Amino acid sequence: MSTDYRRQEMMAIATGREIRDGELAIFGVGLSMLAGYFAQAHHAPRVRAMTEGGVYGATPVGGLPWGIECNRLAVNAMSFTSALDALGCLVASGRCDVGIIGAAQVDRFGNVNTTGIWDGPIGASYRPPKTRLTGAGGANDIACGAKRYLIMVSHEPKRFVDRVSYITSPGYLDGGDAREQLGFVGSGPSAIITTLGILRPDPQTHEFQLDAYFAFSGIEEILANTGWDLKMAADVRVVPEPSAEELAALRRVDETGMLRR
Amino acid sequence: MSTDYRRQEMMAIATGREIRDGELAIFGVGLSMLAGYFAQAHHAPRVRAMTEGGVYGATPVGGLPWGIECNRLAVNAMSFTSALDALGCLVASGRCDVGIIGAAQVDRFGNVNTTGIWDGPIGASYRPPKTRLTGAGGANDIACGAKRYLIMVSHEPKRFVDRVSYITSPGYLDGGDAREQLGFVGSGPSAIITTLGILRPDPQTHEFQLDAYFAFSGIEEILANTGWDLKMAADVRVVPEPSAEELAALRRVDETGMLRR
Amino acid sequence: MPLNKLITLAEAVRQHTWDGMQYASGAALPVGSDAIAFGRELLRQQRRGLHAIFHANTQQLNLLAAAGAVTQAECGFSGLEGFGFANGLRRAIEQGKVVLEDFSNLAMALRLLAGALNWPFVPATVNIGSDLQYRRAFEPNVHPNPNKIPSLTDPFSGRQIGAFAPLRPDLAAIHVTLADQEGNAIMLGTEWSRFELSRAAKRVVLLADAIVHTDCMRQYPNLVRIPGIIVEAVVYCPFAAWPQASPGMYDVDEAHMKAMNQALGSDDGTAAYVRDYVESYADLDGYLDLIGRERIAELSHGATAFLLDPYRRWLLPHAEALAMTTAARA
Amino acid sequence: MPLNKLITLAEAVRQHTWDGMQYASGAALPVGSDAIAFGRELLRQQRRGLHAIFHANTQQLNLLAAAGAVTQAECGFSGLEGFGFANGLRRAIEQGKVVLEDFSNLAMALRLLAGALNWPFVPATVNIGSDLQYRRAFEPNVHPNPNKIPSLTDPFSGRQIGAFAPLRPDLAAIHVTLADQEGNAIMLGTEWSRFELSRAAKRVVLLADAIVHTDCMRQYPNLVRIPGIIVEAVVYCPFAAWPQASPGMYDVDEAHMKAMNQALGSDDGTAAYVRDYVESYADLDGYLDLIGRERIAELSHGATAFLLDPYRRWLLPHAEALAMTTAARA
Repeated sequence: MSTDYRRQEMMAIATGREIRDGELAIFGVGLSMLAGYFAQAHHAPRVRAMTEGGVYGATPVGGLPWGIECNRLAVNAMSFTSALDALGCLVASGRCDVGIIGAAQVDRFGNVNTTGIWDGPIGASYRPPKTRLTGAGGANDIACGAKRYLIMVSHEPKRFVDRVSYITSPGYLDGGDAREQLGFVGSGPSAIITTLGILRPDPQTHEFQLDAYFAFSGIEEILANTGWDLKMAADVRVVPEPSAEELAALRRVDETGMLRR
Repeated sequence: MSTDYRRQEMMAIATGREIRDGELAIFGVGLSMLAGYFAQAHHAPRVRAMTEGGVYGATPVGGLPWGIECNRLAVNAMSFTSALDALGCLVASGRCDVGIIGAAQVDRFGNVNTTGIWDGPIGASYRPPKTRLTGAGGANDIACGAKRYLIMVSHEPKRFVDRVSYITSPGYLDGGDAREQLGFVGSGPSAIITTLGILRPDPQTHEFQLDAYFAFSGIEEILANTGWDLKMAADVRVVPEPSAEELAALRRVDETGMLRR
Repeated sequence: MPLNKLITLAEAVRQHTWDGMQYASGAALPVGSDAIAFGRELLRQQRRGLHAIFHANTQQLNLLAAAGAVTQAECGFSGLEGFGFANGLRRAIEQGKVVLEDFSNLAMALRLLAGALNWPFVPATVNIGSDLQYRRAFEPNVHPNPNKIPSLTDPFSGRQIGAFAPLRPDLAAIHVTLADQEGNAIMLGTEWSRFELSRAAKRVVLLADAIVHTDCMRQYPNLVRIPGIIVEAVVYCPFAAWPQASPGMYDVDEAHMKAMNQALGSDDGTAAYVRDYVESYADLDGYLDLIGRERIAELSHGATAFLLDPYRRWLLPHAEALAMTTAARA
Repeated sequence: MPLNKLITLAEAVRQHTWDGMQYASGAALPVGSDAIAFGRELLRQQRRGLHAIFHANTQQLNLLAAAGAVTQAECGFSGLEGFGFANGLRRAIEQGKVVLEDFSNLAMALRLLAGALNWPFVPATVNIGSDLQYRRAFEPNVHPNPNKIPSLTDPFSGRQIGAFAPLRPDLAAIHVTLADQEGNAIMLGTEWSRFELSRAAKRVVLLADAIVHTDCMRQYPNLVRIPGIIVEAVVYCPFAAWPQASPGMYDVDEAHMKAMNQALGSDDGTAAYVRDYVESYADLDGYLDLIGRERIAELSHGATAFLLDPYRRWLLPHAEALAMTTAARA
């Protein structure tokens, strides 16, 4: 075990542990790309990594890419196609095994808001948000189509809300079979990985509950930072700390030290 | 005027005369390609020629191509894309100005059969044809989508029938506004060019009538070779014979002499 | 270490095909790229009852139909372009041995696109209003048929259009010009619908005229329209499309195109063709001997050969590509 | 004689744009290829009231929104990826100056595909069930909104899915790496949705980082994903995507990306940016001087430069490309 690591590094490693070797996986820019390429560098050497721009077979060089078409990623791609191919033929089709998305807000049913922050509910009439965010990007497509997906989010009360004000990317919607009724090919978010721990959905109600917490955190801290009455799984456990190998692999990927700032 | 030419050459030249410079035009393999490239070689140097395979900017070399992906056509293309692009984005979209298709059978409303020949009508239950033909290919797509299209067909009674037994590519269907009601983006066949003359549709009834005959033919021969009571246009005329320039251009294109056999 | 997906043609057919499957190929053109060698191997291993999905007919479908391996087929064009009618397919249809469902060429491309995108249907603005819509060979007793290309209302305009059913074949055997051992592939010449097919099929096996080093793909990633991540296996098979053409690689073999189609015009001719050109070789080198080394040289030096020039430095020599195939089997 | 479609950027904007038009660009990515130089010229010629169709936001939309040229926008992503929020677009939305209609990135690609195919709608299996479907900024008083992504019944399964409306912008200004004088174009790096956009738009103007001889296209026809037959005009514009990246050509200008976005975060900053980086140059050479010759050299020698190697022999020298542009205007 290494104890000299940052919270964001633990989050990235915990996320990367969810990725299995050989899977077809889609990563966004930033944290999710670091988590994904950590998995490739550590335990999933044959993960089939793609971006929503249709960049296949690339491994970032020279630091975290600024974007999907950043030359740090374009430099060693084996194939460039298109958004229609990547998000359509490979993700919305149900072919992609796992995606990773971020969130400005997430709620008890794993619904994600990345569109905007309003003062209170939007109401009957749509109005501009007080704070405009980045919109859906490919996250909605991943949320609808990927066999499962992971949500990475900083664990703060303002982000963990009872009900997001705008559902950008559907989790389990109102819970229960609400998602199933829409007939999405993807089965929904399998975990929310935060800066404090890991939440997973109850198989029936699809409400997210605390599954595990990081060694530096604890149930109380997590409850204090969650904006709904978070339930506990039957066997809440401590997430194993990063091994030296894991940390070394992550830091090779995060060569510009984004997670260590 | 040159009088030393074959009937098929006259047909190709008459067809080529229908193609205007600068048009986006789709040609099939065989006669229609010869007619189209004759137009390019003679009076339409900037015709934008394409095939249904998505071969753009190519001019056949070494003789008539055996097919759309024949190396005689692939040898100097400027762009290769796909059937979806050529037939979908450029033809079915309504973007293509003119197409040329062939026919095994054509009827008084310009409906084309290239699927099969049955003994009598097919009947209520579909059954295999006595003679199986080549199917729709891209002709149905051209017939639905091209702004206008030309039908090239040998003028024989068995081919000019009152009603085709199978509509592979829609002309004006039952005539009148039958085609319009289906909402096709393309406006239908503008001419049937045969080995004997040229038929054009009446603007109201959309029944094809004799517009002009070739110098070596005549109204009687055409009537004798048409399987319906062919009507005459108000001013049936003689099609001008090929000029020396036209014939020279056609023979440069038809370098393997397909039309002179 | 990169994955090595190279297997022999015989192994590919053994692993990835079965009687009665939906088998797709020919997502190229009647005279162009198609994985015809795969069809020969299907016959060698006596696959039967195939439901063939060919965007357009090719000599492969012509042969499979003539030899009785296909019972159902769907395609957009059933001829051989400049080589005339496809005698094998034609006879099988006329004799009722193959039931052919007719669509147009765009319809087939759209149906593959819909399969690729996993749509329940794809909008049809073509094929409607003709007997392509009203006549359904797979459901012959319903006329006019409302199930083949059903009507549907555009929710924006209220206008009626049609809907095509998606295609999701069990297997696609796709001819490509160049592939690396991981299944990254470059096609020279029109894609026709090979891109859509590679995404629509449940499994993809590539037949590559040549194997190249992966560096070639990294130099030309925009040409790699089929990435290895969606490919099950790669077969090194020079002249995989023979007697059809592979732009940049070889010209159409006009004499064999004609002789083959003539042979497929009769049962005896078909039997002789199968004996002489399907069952007669033991392995890849035997197949190339059958084509004839002189003919191979001649067909390889056509006017499009310059299209291959940029990639020649990465081509693996024949022996090396064969050795990699052996290595992968071990 | 080949057509010469080369015109200056100023001429392209004069001929092909007008106030209130549906203007599309950015069919690339926030940090990648986009015809940003065209947006600068739109501001120089004071176009207003634009309805912007950007698959994803770019610095171009960020700038146009900040400068008040856009009143409506549709896009799938409104940020700047690794560079954070797009301050100009963000402020304009928050202040109600730009009404942004939200879709996902796949939705935008599908809507362009539908425009390209001239479909009345395109099937939606994404965006349904979320506020992307229920909230419509262009029709704010209807909730839940049934008109943005209406429901429709699959005629095969009876299952409910959604429908997106097609996009057919009046003009697309598309960044490409290489073009010839006829408008045949090669893109290096992901197409994102430039292929679909080039078919969906009513007019297409290319901004090419370099002009090549047509022989280059004939050597690599499979790379020519935008053929000249659908292109109105070609503008020779090195660093057309600056400060964003053009794979093979130049890296992202990190310092300018940050400075530009920071400037667009305030009205004063925007005014200063427009003064210094939009209105300050007289012609193409002035634009390149503004970027800075040293910075150009530095950005041009990035790790992806090898991607351009195969095409270098056909690149027209700067003076020659400029001369051809002049010739075309005469």
